[in-house]
Amino acid sequence: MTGKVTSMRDAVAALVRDGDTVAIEGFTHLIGFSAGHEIVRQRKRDLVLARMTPDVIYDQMIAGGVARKLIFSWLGNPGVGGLNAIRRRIEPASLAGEPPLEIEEYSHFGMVARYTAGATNLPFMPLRSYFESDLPKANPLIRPIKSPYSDEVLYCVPPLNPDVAIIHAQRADASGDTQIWGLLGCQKEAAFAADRVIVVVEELVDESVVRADPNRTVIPGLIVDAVVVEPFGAHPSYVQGAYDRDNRFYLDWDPISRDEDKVQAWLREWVYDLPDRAAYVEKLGAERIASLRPGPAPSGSVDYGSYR
Amino acid sequence: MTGKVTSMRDAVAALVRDGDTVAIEGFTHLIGFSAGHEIVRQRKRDLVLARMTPDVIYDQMIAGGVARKLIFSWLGNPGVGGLNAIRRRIEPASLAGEPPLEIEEYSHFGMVARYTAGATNLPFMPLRSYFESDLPKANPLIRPIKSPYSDEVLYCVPPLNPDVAIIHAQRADASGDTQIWGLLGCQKEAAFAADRVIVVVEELVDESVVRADPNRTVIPGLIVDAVVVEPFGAHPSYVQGAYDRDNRFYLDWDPISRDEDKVQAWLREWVYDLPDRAAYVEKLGAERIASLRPGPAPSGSVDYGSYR
Amino acid sequence: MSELGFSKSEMMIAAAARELATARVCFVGVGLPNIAVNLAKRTVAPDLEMVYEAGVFGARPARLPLSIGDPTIVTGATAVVSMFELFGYYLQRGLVDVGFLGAAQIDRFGNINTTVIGDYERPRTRLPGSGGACEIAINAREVFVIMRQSKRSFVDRIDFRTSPGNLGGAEQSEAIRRAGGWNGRGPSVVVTDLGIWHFDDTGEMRLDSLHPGATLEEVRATIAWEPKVSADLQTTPPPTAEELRLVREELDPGGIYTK
Amino acid sequence: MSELGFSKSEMMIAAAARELATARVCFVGVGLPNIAVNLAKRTVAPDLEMVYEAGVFGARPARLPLSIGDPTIVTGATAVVSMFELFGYYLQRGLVDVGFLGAAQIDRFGNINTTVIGDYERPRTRLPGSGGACEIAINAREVFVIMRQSKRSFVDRIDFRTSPGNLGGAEQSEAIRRAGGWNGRGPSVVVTDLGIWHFDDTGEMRLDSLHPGATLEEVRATIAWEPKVSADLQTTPPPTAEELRLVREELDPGGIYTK
Repeated sequence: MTGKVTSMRDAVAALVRDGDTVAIEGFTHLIGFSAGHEIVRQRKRDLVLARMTPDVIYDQMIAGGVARKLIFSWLGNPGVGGLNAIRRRIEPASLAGEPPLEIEEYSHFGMVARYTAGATNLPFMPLRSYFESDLPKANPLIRPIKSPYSDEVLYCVPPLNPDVAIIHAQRADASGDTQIWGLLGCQKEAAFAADRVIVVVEELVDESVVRADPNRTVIPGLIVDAVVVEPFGAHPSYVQGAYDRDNRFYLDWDPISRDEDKVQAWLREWVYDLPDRAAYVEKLGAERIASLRPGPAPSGSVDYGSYR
Repeated sequence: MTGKVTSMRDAVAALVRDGDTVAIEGFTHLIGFSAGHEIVRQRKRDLVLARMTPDVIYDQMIAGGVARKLIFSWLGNPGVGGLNAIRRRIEPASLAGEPPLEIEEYSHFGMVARYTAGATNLPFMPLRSYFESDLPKANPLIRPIKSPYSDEVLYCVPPLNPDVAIIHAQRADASGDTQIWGLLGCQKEAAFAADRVIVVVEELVDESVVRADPNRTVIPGLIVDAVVVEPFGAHPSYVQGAYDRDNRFYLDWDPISRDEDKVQAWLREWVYDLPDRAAYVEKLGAERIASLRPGPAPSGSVDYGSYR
Repeated sequence: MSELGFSKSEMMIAAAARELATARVCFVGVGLPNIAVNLAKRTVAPDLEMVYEAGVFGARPARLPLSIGDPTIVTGATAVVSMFELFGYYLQRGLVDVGFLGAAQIDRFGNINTTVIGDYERPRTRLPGSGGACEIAINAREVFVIMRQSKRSFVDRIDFRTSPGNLGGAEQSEAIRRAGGWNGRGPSVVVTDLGIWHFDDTGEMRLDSLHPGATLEEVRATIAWEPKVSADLQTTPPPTAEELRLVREELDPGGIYTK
Repeated sequence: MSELGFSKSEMMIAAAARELATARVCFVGVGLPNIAVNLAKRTVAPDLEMVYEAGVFGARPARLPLSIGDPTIVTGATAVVSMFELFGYYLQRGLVDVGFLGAAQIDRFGNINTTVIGDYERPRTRLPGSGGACEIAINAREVFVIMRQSKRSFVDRIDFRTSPGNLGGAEQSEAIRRAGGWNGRGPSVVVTDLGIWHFDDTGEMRLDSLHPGATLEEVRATIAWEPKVSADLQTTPPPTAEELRLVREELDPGGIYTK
């Protein structure tokens, strides 16, 4: 059962290239922190980072200097405040002569529609948003389109086809057939839109586990290039059924992120000076991890029937 | 646990009106035969019947005189041959002076795209099909559309918003929260596109069963008007995990359907002269039904976690 | 905490929750809307269906969700779907009665800015941006806003229109919304730390209720234009003991929203 | 059954299955394609991923599916998805190597009719229509066709172009496919009850192999134009004992496809 299974180090080294457009998706749930840290650790450069909600992971990556551009729809530390390392790269008052981070901004549905256009190989996707908003002025890629059936005009967005999509999930088999439950965000769309896909999972399972419940499969191995097995790789975000969001981490990040020196010290301590996710989890400590375990809530089993 | 639960007779009487556009969807799986028969039994008239694959159920309904028009993408008795009752209403040689059945024809993806446009309240949905095909000539609602990002021209289809969608499913709770596994077809899209929704289920379950696995929910009670509990309501089609396709029925239909008198005799025996689905199932016989039971193939259970 | 036995934020949250008494399906925004809607679900609107943009319909959170993507909104929910479906099949299809939003800046017509303070290209303060707010403002049948008043937030002219409200007034807004086939009729209430504002026939917000302890002077001092005040100005009933218990013990024991 | 120990249909199915030896992802059409692809999966292409338009990727049917939506294609599959995703994310995205189709009429350039015989408005025979064939012909990387030869099916001019093949010839087809951004290069093989046809540089089909027992006279008698025949015409190797066993015992014990 080796198949596409590899280490995070090898997956990122082989599949993420300087200058790539990289989408680490997962809407509050299943955020690929361990992959983001490995990209920082390998000092990738000039990436275009796409993500609906950049979250703390992109604050850390952009502080780590990997990105030249950000494509997004909501820029915040959810429930806490701003993403201060990113803001320092956008607000002229704090730029100190450095070139600003280039940004390309949508609404949530706009980003989802971009991935959906990418996944379905369409040159545009129409949506009922942006009317009378200043967003189309700020982003000329948001364009009007007229219906061929009436005089109605709505807006559309172009496809987003990342070079690499990185998706964290509960489980996959060695071929990369991947299952997710709980919030699905836009991971399926991002993965199908991408040229290369890295799947990071809490658990590697036999293909019989996946094939016992094919409606649960979100990403087929067909489009997966590497499977990385890294339990707790989504910390401090969460994995439905496995661990809770580590809210203390999000709160702690706020004062750290307000001070560039503290951010760089944090990156040294938790990224550069650690070899991999296993070391991060060990450093985090068993007690902290145990505190994030939820109680059980089983889905129950359904019967697909054997037809011979 | 009454909620929206009602009989098929009351559901069809209240929610299906003469002249309505009715979509009974379910791609080979979960075909709403019992609903179709009740529509024939109540002698509804002038319906516009929409369905990707009209199948034997629409052959029967159109023979029953309920429809003036058919919207579809594949017209056949799958694995057997043609739909002869419908063909007699289309081919001039067999019309005998009667007005032909009006038809509006797409490809599969075109029909799916129509429902998707309807479900998302979009005035059109673009797709990469119909290039160099005669279908756009046969159906002027299939129209070219130019991308706002290049000179590329593709095709699009308009939304399909049925007055009523009828969906057969494995289970629902009394509010109409409905779960399906196995083939999903375009039922979710058809239901969200419709103004009124009737859900027919093999099993009525407590809402706790649905809420234990929210990723399995295909249709929320929010859009459901009536829940009808009719085990074996999809016979002779099948329900994943519950019963197999009754292939003998599909084969037997072919010679019946070639003779209008035989078709009308069949409708009398199996539809008009029976009060409801329970009587149909009884008439079918326990032995035939037992022969369609599959062996077990459990999905297994996943853990959503309890977060308090 | 004031002498009244409750804080301004507690009053604001309770008043906002009560506005949802007749709503059926509510799209829950991040921050203050989240706690207000969860309070409504536990008080005036037990049958309220909560929609979270993360992809949840019919959430039954066992605790206050820490963010709008908390695992507690998934466990026990009616349905969990992709965000394409949530925004397409639920919001854009017109199934959402109320979109509940926060804002950094609002103008008298309820137009909202959550994008930047200052110029877009060279912002003084970069805010989170739209998230789902732009499409919620257009597609929810009506929009509720909850935010604290200040001269920096209740402004004569917002720096960036992230989400349309009543545009330049009711007449223009109604014409554009009708012609464009929008699902939404626009904003209907703004609940602040000082009072409750509804929108009058001209599409401008009007103070209809003043919270206990708040004064018209305070209202005028925290708003950049001369506000309309109802001839029949009410006093908001103070938070009930049960509302306060729920906020303090169940929904926000850490006092994050109510400090 | 002929004196050869196998029927024309068995030879056709075995020959079609062998064409899939190097394919990775195959979109399985209704009817003859279904049995041919399932035979390939059990013989020359065990790693073949079968895609069914009903919404299945990576099917592992335990029996020959009775239709392309049989429950046996679901149980044990890799993934079951909505038809929007199947057609959008798999086919239109360009992930399907081979689309395997049947046809009622075909012309020398591989254009296909499955809609009507006669005039569309007043058809002599109403056929099933496109189903997914139109988009498969456009979006699958290449298209395989399996059908029996007759003067009524191999026609000079098809009555309705349901699914585009090489249009008016290779040059035109390549130009239009490139300009339109089609995923597909068009048809590459037609397997019949008499032989195997590939498409030459002009985009016209050419007989490259004749099945055992079939003659060129038979071929010419069942085709409406003067066919191109390879200078290096082969004889198709007969079905192996294992192919015949699989077809007769596992895939079509009722002889529905092979009668």
